[in-house]
Amino acid sequence: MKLSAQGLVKVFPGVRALDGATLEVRPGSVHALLGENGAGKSTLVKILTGVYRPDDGHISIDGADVAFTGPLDALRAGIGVVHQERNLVPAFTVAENIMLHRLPNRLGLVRRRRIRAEARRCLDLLDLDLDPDTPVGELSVAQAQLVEIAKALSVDSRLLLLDEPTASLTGDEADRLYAIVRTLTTTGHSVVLVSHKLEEVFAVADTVTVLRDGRSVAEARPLADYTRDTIVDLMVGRAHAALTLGTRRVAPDATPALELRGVSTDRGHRDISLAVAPGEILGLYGLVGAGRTELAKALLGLDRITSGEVRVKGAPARIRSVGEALRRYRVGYVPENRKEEGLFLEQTIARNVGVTVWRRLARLGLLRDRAERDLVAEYVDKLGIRAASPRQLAGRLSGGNQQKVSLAKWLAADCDILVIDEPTVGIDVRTKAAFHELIAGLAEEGMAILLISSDLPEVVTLADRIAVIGDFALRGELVNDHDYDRMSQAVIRLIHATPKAAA
Amino acid sequence: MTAAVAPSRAGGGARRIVRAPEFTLVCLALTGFVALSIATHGNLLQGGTLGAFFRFLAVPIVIGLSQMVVLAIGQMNLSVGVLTGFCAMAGAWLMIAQGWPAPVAVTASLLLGAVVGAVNGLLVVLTRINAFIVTLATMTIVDGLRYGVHGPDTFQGYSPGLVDLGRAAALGLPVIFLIAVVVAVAVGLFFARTVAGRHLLASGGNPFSARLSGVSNDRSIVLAHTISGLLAGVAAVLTLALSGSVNASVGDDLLLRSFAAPIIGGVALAGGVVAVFGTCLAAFLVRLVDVAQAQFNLGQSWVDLIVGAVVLGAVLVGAVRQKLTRSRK
Amino acid sequence: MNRLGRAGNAPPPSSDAQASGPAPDPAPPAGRVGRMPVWANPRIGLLAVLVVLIVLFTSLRPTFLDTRLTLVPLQSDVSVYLVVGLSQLAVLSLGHMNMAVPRIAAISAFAAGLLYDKTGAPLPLDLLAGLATGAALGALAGLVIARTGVNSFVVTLAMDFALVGLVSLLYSHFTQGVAFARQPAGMASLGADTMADYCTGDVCGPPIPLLVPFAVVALLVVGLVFRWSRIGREILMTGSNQKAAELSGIPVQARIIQAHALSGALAAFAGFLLAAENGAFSASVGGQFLLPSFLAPVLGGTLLAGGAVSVLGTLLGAGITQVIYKGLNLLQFQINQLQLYIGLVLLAALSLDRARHVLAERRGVRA
Amino acid sequence: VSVTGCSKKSDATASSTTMKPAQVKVALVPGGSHPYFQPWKTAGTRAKTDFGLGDVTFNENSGWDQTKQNNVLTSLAAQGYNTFGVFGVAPENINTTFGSLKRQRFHVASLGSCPAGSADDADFCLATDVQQAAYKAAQAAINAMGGKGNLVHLTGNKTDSNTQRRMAGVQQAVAETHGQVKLVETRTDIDTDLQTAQKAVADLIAAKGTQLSGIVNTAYNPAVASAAAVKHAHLPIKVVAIDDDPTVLADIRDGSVAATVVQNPVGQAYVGSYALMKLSTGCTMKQPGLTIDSGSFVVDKKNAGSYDTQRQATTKTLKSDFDAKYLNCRAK
Ligand SMILES: Nc1ncnc2c1ncn2[C@@H]1O[C@H](COP(=O)(O)OP(=O)(O)OP(=O)(O)O)[C@@H](O)[C@H]1O
Ligand SMILES: Nc1ncnc2c1ncn2[C@@H]1O[C@H](COP(=O)(O)OP(=O)(O)OP(=O)(O)O)[C@@H](O)[C@H]1O
Ligand SMILES: [Mg+2]
Ligand SMILES: [Mg+2]
Repeated sequence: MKLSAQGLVKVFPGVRALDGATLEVRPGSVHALLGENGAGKSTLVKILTGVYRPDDGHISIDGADVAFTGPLDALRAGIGVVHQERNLVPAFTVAENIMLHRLPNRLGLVRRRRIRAEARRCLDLLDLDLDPDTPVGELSVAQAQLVEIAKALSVDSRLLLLDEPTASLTGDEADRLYAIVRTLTTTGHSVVLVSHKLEEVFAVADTVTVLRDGRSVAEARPLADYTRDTIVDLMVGRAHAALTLGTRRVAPDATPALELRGVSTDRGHRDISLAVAPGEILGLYGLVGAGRTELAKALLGLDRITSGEVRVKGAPARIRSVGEALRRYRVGYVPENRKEEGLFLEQTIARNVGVTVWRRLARLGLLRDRAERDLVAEYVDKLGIRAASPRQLAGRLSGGNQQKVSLAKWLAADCDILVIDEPTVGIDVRTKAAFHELIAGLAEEGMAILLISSDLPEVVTLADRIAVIGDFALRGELVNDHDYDRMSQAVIRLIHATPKAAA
Repeated sequence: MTAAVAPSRAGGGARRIVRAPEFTLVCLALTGFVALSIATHGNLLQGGTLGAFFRFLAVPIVIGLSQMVVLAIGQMNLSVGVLTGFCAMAGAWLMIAQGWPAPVAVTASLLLGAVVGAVNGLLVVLTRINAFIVTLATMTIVDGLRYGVHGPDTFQGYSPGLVDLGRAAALGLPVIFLIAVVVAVAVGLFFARTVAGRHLLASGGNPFSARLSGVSNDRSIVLAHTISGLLAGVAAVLTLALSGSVNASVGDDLLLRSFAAPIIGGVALAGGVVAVFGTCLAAFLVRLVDVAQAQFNLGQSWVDLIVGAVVLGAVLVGAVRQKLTRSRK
Repeated sequence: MNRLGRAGNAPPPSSDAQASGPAPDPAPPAGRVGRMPVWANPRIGLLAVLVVLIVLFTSLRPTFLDTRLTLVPLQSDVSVYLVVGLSQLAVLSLGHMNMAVPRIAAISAFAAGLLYDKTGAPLPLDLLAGLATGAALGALAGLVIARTGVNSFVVTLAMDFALVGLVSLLYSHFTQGVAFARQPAGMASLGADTMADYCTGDVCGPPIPLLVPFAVVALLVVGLVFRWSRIGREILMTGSNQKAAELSGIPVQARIIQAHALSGALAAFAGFLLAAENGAFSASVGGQFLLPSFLAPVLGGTLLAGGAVSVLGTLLGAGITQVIYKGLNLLQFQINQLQLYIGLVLLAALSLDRARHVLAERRGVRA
Repeated sequence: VSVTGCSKKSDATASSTTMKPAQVKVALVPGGSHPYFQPWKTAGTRAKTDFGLGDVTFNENSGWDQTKQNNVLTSLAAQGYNTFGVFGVAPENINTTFGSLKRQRFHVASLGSCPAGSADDADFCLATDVQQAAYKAAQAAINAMGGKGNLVHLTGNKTDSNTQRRMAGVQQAVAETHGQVKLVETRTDIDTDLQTAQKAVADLIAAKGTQLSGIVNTAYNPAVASAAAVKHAHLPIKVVAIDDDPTVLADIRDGSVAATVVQNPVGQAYVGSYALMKLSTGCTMKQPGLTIDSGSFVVDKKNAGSYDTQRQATTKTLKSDFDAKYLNCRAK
C-alpha cells in the first residue's frame, strides 16, 4: 500500500506536536520513522490510525484522499498498528484482546472457538507459546507487548505501523518480529517502524523519514544514504559528539554498599549473591522473565525474602518498604513500568519529581511551591525534559520524557544506592547517551548502582561487572572489559549454561 | 519461548474453584443457610418460610444486576431505586386508571424503564457530565414523577392475575424468583457471549484500547444505561407481582442495596468487571440476615450492627484468603 | 471511577490549578505555550452558574435577597453542607468513598452530647470529643481498607450499618429515647444567632450566622492540607496511583488511614454544626448526609477517581445546591414539581458549565 | 460565644402586631409527603373561606428532613406567610425551629405531632395523643384476639420520640391484660417504604405466623403490608391498622383488617388554622404551649360508615373549646 501524508499539523494545548510533517511510504518497503523523544513520531502514528484528527494536512492511500473519523476507519482501510503504549483490556483473555476489533459472531453471539483459533494462528506467527485463555492482566510487560504485536498482525493489514515494538523485547523476540516484517514486505505490505534502536533500524528498514520538532527533515530517503552518525545528526539538528565513558576505578576491598548473600524469595529466586560497591555499576542482565524485576522488588520489601541476607553498607538490613529503603538506607528504585509504577500520569511533572523530596522540603509539614519548583526546574534542565511547563501533566509527555521524569524523581531523592530497571526503554539515542552519561556520572560521584537492563549494548557500555540471571537464579558474573563482541558472547554462553554449571 | 513462562496451571479444576472470587461468598452463603436452618429447627426449610425467603430475593437480585451493568463501564446509576418505583407506579396506574390489561401494562413498564435508562445514557454521552451527577439529577426528576402518579396514596388490586403469579410456585420455588434467575442468566450470557456485551466490558476495562479496536464507548455507555433501566423496569414488574400494592415509597430501599450486592459480589467500581453470580450470592446473604432477624426476634439495631460486623468480617476473611493463595503461588 | 465520563473532559482540576507565577520553561518545545485564560478555570464556570441562578431567582422572587428569612438561613445551610462535602472530599482524594459519613456524624454528635450530659463539659470540649470520635472511627475504616485492600465502599458501608445499629442502641440506653434533653450552654446561640446579634456599642456585626466562621475554618484547614501540606499531597499522590506512590516511598497505608480519619473528623464536625443548627444532639443528626456529601464535591469538579480535589469547587457545589433548593422553595412548587425542577435546573446548570468547558478546550487547542 | 466588649442584643419579645383575618396567611407544613396529611389540603381551603383568611397554603416539601423543613418554613415566611401549622420532622429538635419562628413574631402551631419532652415553644400543640392512640389500637387488637394470645407491634423509625410513645402505649395495653396477652415482638424501622414493610411482614408471618393472634400497626406502610399478607396467608391473625386511607377502609370492609385507629387530620388543620387566625387577630393563649388532643377513634366494620360524623363532632368541640377554654380574647 502506498501511503502519503502531507503537511500534517497537530497542536496540543501548549505544544505543536506536528508542524507540517510529511511521510511517504512506498509499497513493499520498511520505512523507518526516526526522531528524538517528543519529535512527534507517536503523534504521527496516531493520526495515521485515526486516533487523533490532524488540525491541518491531508492523507492519501494509494492515491485516494482519506479522512479517518476514528480508529475503526483506519482498521477498515487495512492499517494495523502497535502503539507505543500497551492498549489491552486487562480483564480479557489474550485471544479476545487480539480479536477485539472484529469479534467473530453469529447473530451477535460471540464464537469463542473461532476467536481462540484465530488468535492461536496469530500467536503462532510469532512463535508465542501463550495460552490464549490467559487474562492479559496476568502477563508480564514483554508478553503483553507480544500480544499487541499479534493483535496488529491479526488485522489483515496492508500497512503496519510499529511504534517502538521492541522496546521491551529481547533480541530473539525482536529478530522473530523482523523476520515476519520482511516476509510481509515481500507480499506487497508496507511497514512503518518507529524505533530508537538504530542497529535494528539499519538491519531492517529500506527508507527513512526523520522528524525534528514536528517537521520532516529527511523525507523518504533510502536508508543506505546515511550512517548511524548522520542520522543522529539529523535527529538532533547539529553534530553530536560520540559518547566515551571512562572506566571507573573501584577499590577492590571497599565495603559493598549493597550486598545480597544467598537470597531466596517468595517468588522463587534461589540463593542469589551479589554485591555493588560505592561508585560501581553492576549490570544485571537476563532474558525477559528471568526474575530481575522481582529480585529488585523483593530487595525493597515488596516481596518476601525467605532466606539469605541483605546488607547495606556492611550492616544487615531489613527493608520493609520503599519509604524505609529511601529514608533509612538511602536506596532508590526506578521501576521499569513507568506508566503503572513510575509515574502519576494525572499529576504535574513538578509533583512527580518532587514526591520523593517533600519530606526534605517541608517546613512544619507545609510545602512551598517555590522550593519545589526550583528543585524540579533543576532536574528538568539536567535531563532535558521537554514539556510546556513543569505544571504539565506527566501523562501528556512523550514516552521518553515520561521515562526522564521517572528517573528525575530518584535523582532528586539523593540516594546512595540506586536500583534502575530498564532505564532507556523507548528513549532516543541522544537522550540515551545523556542518560548513560548521567548514570556513569552518578557512579563517579560515589553512588552504587544496580542496573537492570535487557539492552546488552547498554550493559556493556555502562557496567563494571555483569551479573547474569536466568530463571530466578544467578548464572554467573563477569568483569566487563567493554569489548562488546567478547562480552556479548560470554553473556550468551552464561545464559545458556545450566545454573549448576555456572561458577 | 522463554523458559520462564510456564504458568503452573497444573493444580487444575479444584484449585481454580477455590481461587474463584465467588468461593468465599458461596461458603458464607451455604454456612449461613445451614446454620440458620439448624438454629430455627428446620423452620427455614418449611414451605412458607422458604417461599418468602426466595420471593423477596428476586428484586434485590435484579436491582443488583441493574447497578452492575453500569458499574461494568465504570459508572454509577443513582436512579435505579426511584426508577423501579416509578415504573411500578406507572404500571399500576395504567392498569387501574387506564384499564389496560396486565400484559400490556407490564410491557409498558419495562419499556418505560428502558427509555429512562436510555435518556440517562444519552445525557451522559451528550453532556459529558459525570454519570454520578447526571443520574443524581434524573433520580430527583424521576422521584418527582413517581410521586406525581398517585401522590402518597397506595394502588391496590390492579391485577389479580399478576399478583397470583407473584405468589405462584414452580419446581418448588416461587415463580418470581425463577424469573429473577432467568434474568440473571440472561445478563450473564449477555456479558459472556454477545459482541455487544464484550464491547461494553472492553469499554469499561480500558476505554482507550476499546476505542482503538473500533469499539464505540459512547454506544457502550448508552447501552449500559438502557439495560440498567430495563432491569429496573423488570424489578418494578416483579414488585407489582410480589406485593399486590404499590405506592410512591416503592424503591426507596433499593439504592444502597443496588450497590451493595454487586460490590460485595466482587464488581470493581473502576469498571471492566462483572460478577453475575457474585451479585446474586451477595443478595442472598443480605436476605439471610433479614430472615434471621424475623426468626430470632432481633431488634433492628442489633441486626444492623450484626450485618455490618458480618460484612466487615467477610471482607477480612476474603482478604486473608487472597493473601494466603497469593503467597502460596 | 467514572472513566468513560471523563474521557472527553478537561485535565482533572487539581488543587494547584491556580499555582501562581509564570513557570520557567527550560526546554521550549515547538509551538507556543498558551496560558489558561481566567474564564477557562472550571471554578469560574461554577461561579457563573451560581451568579446566574441567584440573578434568576431574585428576578422571579425579590425576597430571595431578604436577609433575615433567606440569606441568613441559606448561609447556615451552605456551611453545614460544605463541611459534609469536605468530609467526602477527604476520601475522594484517594479515589475512595466514605459511605459512613451519616452515621459517623450521628455517633460523634452522640459522643459530644454524652460528654455534656455526664460531665457538663463546656461546648468546646464537647466539640473536641465529637471530633475525636469521628476521627477515630474514620481511622478505623481507613485501617481496615489499608490493611485488607478491600474496596472502601464495602468497608464503610458495612461500618455505616454497624453504626446505625449502635446509634439507636446507645441513644435508647443513655437517653429517654432519641435525643439528649439538655444541650450545652451556647449551643442554641451558635445555631441560631448571627453576628448582627452581637454589638459593641452601636456597631453590630454583619448578618452572618455564627456557623459560617466554623465552616470557613474547615474550608481553610482542608484547603491547607491538600494544597500545601506534605501529607495532603501524598494522599493525593496515593489516590492518583497507589502503586507508584508506594514505589516512591510514600507510606500509603498511613496516608489512607489519615485521609479517612480526616473524613471522619469532618463528618463529626458537620454533625456538630447540624446539631447546633437544629438545636439538639439527636439520633437523626446526619441521616440525610449521604447524597449531599457526594453532590457538593463532585459538582465542584472533584473526581471520583481520586488524585485531584477542588476545595473551592466544593464550596461552590454546596452553594449551588442550596441556592437551587432555596430558590425553588421560594417559587412554592409542590413536591413533585420541586423534585422535577431540582433535577432539571441541576442538569441545565451543569450543561452551562460544560459549554464553557467545550469553548475552553476549543480555544486551548487553537490558541 | 461571647466576645469581650461585645454584648448580645436582647431579644425584644415585643407583643405581636394585631392583624385582620384577611391579613393572616397560614402555611400548613407537614414533615413530608404521607397520606395522613392529604386531608390538610381541603381542610385548609375550607378554613380559608370559612374564616376569611388571607391565604392558606399546604407544602409537603420537607421530605422528612428537619433541615429541609426549616428551609421550607423560612422560604414560606419570606413569601409572606405569617402563621404556621407545622408537623415537626424531629420532635426532639422542633422547639428550636418553633423558637426561631416565634422570635420573628410569627404564630406557630404544632399540628399532628408535639415536641418531645414537656416543653412546647409553639403557641399550642393540636395533635393526636399518639400514646393514647397506640393504646387504643392495642386494646382493639386485644379485644379482637379475644383477650389472649401473642401480639406483634409494627411501627416506624425507632429514633423518633413519637415511636417511643407509641411503644409505651402498646405496652400499657398489653400490661393491663396481666399476662394474658404477650407482646412477642416490636418491629421498628419498617415504615421507610412499602417494600421494606412487606418483606418484614412476610418474614414475620413465615417465621411465627402460626403462633400469632394479633398484629397492631402504628405506622402506615406496615399496616398496608400486614393487611395484605394476612389476607393471603389465610391465617386467623387480627390486624389493627392505622388511618383511613381508601386502602385501609377497603380492608376493613372485607374483614382482612379487624380495626383501624383513625386520627383527626381535618380537625388539626381546620381548627389549627382557626386558632392561628385568632392568635393573629389579638387573642393570646391562656396557657402558651398547651397540648390538646385532636382525638383518635377506633373504627371497625360496624362504624366504618359512621365514624366520620363522630369525628366532625369532635372537631366542632375542639373549635368551641378554643374559644371557651384556651384563648384569651380582648373584647372587640
Ligand atoms: N495528548 C497530548 N496532550 C498534550 N501534549 C501531547 C499529547 N500527546 C503528545 N503530546 C506532546 O506532543 C509532543 C510529541 O509527542 P510524541 O508522543 O508524538 O513524541 P514521540 O516522537 O513519539 O517521542 P518518544 O520517542 O519519546 O515516544 C511532545 O512534546 C508531547 O509532550
Ligand atoms: N501475573 C503473573 N502471574 C504469574 N507469573 C508472572 C506474572 N507476571 C510475571 N510472572 C512471572 O514472573 C517472572 C518474572 O517476570 P518479569 O518479566 O517481570 O521478569 P524480569 O526478569 O524482570 O524481566 P524483564 O525485566 O526483562 O521484564 C516470569 O517468570 C513471569 O512468568
Ligand atoms: Mg512516542
Ligand atoms: Mg523486569
